[in-house]
Amino acid sequence: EQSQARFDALIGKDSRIEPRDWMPDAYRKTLTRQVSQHAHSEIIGMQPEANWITRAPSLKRKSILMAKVQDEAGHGLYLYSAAETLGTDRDELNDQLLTGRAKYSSIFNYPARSWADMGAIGWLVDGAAIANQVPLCRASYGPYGRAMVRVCKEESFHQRQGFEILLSLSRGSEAQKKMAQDAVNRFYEPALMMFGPPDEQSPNSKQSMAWNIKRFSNDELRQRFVGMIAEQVKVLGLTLPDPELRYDEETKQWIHKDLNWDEFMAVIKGNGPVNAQRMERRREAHREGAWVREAAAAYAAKQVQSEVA
Amino acid sequence: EQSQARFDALIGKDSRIEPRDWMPDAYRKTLTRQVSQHAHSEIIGMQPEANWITRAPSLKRKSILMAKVQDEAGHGLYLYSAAETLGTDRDELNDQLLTGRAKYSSIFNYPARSWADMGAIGWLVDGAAIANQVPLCRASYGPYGRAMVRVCKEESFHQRQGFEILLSLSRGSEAQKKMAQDAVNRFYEPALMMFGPPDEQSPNSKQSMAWNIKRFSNDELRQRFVGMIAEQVKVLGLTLPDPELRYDEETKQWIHKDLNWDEFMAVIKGNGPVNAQRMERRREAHREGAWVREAAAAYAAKQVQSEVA
Amino acid sequence: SEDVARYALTLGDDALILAQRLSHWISRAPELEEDIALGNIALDVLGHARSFLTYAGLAWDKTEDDLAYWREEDDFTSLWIVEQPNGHFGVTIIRQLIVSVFQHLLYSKLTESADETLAAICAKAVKEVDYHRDHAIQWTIRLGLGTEESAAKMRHALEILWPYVDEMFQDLELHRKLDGIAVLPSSLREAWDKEINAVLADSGLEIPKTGQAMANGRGGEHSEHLGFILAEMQVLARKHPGASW
Amino acid sequence: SEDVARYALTLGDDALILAQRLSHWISRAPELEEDIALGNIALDVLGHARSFLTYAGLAWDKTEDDLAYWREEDDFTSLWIVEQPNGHFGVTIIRQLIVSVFQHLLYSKLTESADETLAAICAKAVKEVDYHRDHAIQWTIRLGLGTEESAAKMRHALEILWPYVDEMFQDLELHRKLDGIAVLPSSLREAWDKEINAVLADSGLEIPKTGQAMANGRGGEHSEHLGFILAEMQVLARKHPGASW
Repeated sequence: EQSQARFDALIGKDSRIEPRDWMPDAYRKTLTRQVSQHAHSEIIGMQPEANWITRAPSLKRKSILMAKVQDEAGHGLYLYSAAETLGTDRDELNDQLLTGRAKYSSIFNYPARSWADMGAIGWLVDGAAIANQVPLCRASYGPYGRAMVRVCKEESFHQRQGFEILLSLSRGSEAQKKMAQDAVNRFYEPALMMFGPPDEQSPNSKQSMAWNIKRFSNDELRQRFVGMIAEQVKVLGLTLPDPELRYDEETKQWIHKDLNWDEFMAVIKGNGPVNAQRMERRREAHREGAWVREAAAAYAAKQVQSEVA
Repeated sequence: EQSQARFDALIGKDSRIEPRDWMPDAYRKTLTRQVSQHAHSEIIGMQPEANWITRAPSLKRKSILMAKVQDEAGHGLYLYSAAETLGTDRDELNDQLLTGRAKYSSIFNYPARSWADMGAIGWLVDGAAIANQVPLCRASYGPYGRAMVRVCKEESFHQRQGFEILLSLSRGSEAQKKMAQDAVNRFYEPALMMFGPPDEQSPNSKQSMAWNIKRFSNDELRQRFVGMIAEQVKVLGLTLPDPELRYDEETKQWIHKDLNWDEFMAVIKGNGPVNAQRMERRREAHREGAWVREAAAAYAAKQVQSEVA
Repeated sequence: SEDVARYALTLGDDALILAQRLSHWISRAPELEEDIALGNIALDVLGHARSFLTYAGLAWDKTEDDLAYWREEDDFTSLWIVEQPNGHFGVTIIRQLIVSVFQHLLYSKLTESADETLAAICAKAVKEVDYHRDHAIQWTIRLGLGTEESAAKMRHALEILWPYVDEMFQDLELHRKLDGIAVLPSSLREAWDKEINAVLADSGLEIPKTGQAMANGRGGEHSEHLGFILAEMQVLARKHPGASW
Repeated sequence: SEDVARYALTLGDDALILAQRLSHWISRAPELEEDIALGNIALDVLGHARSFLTYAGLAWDKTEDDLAYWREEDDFTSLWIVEQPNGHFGVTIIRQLIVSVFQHLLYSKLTESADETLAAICAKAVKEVDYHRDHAIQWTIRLGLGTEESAAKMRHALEILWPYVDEMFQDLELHRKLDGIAVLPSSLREAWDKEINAVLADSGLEIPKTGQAMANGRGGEHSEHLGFILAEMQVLARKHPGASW
């Protein structure tokens, strides 16, 4: 009772909850799910980009791309650490991913078909992620908020790099420009869906907002993002695949085309283009690496023994 | 005593020894070694060509190359069967190869670096093999001689295909012609060494000739081969990398440059460019295939059981 | 007509990519007999690819090699199932099971196509595919019933490949336009399911509970594998534009 | 001078091909920490490649990308050891052990090169390679002493990679001409042997009894692997000649 009151008070004055603080089970559970899903997304999100590292068309781009994928692995690590402070350890979280009990961002279930996708993923996918994540820097759970600060800093760097890739392509040859436009066409709608279903269909959001985890609704965040890319796409000299897109002065809202939520649900359920491939890659790495992890553990155990002896 | 006499008589009238016939241990041993080495060479010899199947520059060439490599696997099979009639089973022969106790033709320890190598291997390597093998069709051991008849027929087909590859290249662009010449340059000397050391350094040859296994000496066979390719290279519009090469009217002998027998010995000892790679590929296929062979054996055993029951 | 060519192209692309995948086994198989068997199958399938592509090329004045070596990834129309990596031997066998049972049904029907060339190509091909199908079935049974390890590997193979099954049976506008010439893929599903179910039952295996990938290879939207396959397949030809070999 | 450029090219090519190999681990490592570690190493090594290639290119008015993407296989000068496949994690670790101990000795000496640019590149690189070396050594010990299985895998890794050791230490005319600028590879052998022997002893491993491959990567005669590596690395750049990225 007293604990709950103290928790409510902290939330009430928009203070931070720390690992040692009491928190309601539902809060812990919600956060564990959200933070670990976020971590999983970073890890699975390495794959579409890793797909182009060996084929990057210049050494500079190769280097930038490698650094970016590294950063994502790093984000995965911070976020798993943040999730662990909530009482679930990393092996269990990893197991949830590998067995399909945990989700990750459905955008990564689309294939990276061309080099331009490295641009579109940076600009649109990281862009959407940032729009989602900047408010999370103020999330009520301390370790999560602090991890997000670090993540957001790097993500905005990544977004700019993605933008630059697209800019170089759109200023390049006809073939390059076509490649860029095609990538934007493919990632636009999935990126808009990254904010989740429309508010009226998003029942969990309210509780998360009450707990100061979520600060803005799905549609609010989507609005901000659409507004931002609608401006940036002009600089790129490309177009968004949305003839209906316009700013409505009356409602002060961006009007965009209807999004294909059936596809979204299908992808979440495992029927996206590369869900199976992404999961199998993760499982394969885990399976093939088992002997290495076992050996490292055995060696560590022997070291401890010999120190004791 | 009587058996030996009968064997000697058969050899004496140049008849065939068959598996059921008595034969001296040394004859059996020599033949087992020779036939199985020959089989191993077919198997290892698949690798340099398999290296280019996925990259063959036209579908027709890809098809011909695949068929050729298939044929080599087939030759391996006949030859293992012939060797088995001498009393050593295939698993043991395979084990000899994988553990390095058995040798294979050292030519296959040179890498196939370019598409033109598919031509040079066909023309020079298969050409040398044929020169070696045609007399073996009359080898005193029946199953070996008969296997060689079949092998030689297909090999001469392969040699012509190799010649055609080089001809197309030498009539092609400058880059293609250069590729062809480079391949011939690299394979000429190793091909000449396929006949083995000069006669005065080849102590085993005498016994093999007495047994009607070998019909011509190493140098005799080398002479024939050099004479043949010296003519054919003109049709190709290429040159052999041997400025000393000429036919000496007085001795009726082809004079060729000194061959690098130090390199030959080094390659035989395992220090050629790709000995390690060739062996590891074979071992890897064996290792990775173990579960398949075990499952097939287990299934076969269950079938037998259920038939008995 | 150009539609027939586009249809032949889809059949040719499936065969070409599958042959490319299969040919990688040559010199790497679990036993020598399988080097030969998989190589023969690859060679047959490459032969089918060549026939289909040659026929397709007539409509655009292109050779089989123009089509194989000089198209870009999004011009290829192969199904995702044939693009999937070889994996271990069991994965290759399950891929062969899925594809060769499909091709056997398809080519059988196409022998009655109103397009005589297609009918003739398929009349020849179907006999070979019948052997491929038998090869895959026999190995599926052997590995499904062999050892615990082999059964586990086969279950795993089914799981990773099953998501690419539905794509094979998708009807396209192209199929509908070619009434009497093409076969509607969906019309093969029932027979395919029946045959696969029977083989899996005989093998102690089951249809896995996986999702289905949104695959659209026919529309030029490919798995992430195809780019790598083509890079390797085309590298030499493309270094020598216009060359004869 | 052109000789210095040719020397820098050899160092750059080794690093470039090694980075290409290592980068394939990213998203496939045995644990997340190793995705990061191997990725960092790959990134460092790619950085070294870029410095060496940029410097080499000055002599021929070429950029790093001209050299990386537009040379043919026989213009590359990489050693066979860096071209060897990643294999399992233990193979990659042993390859790293062999190469990073070598590079550490080499770059250390090159910090005193009379060529100031080379000295400066190496002064930066050697610090990073020191970490790569430590990473490889720690894993060699851990896997050598870990489990029976890991020890067996490490012995196997040593066996398949050892044939490419001697090539690293071959002195070329080029090295001799660049007295005071280049390091004679043979001069590093003793220190390398000593260090490797010590690591293997600490790991319960031994130098395997294998032959030495007649490798001549410096002369443009490469292992059969390089063609595949380059096909993949160069495919996109070559589809767009003259493009900026």
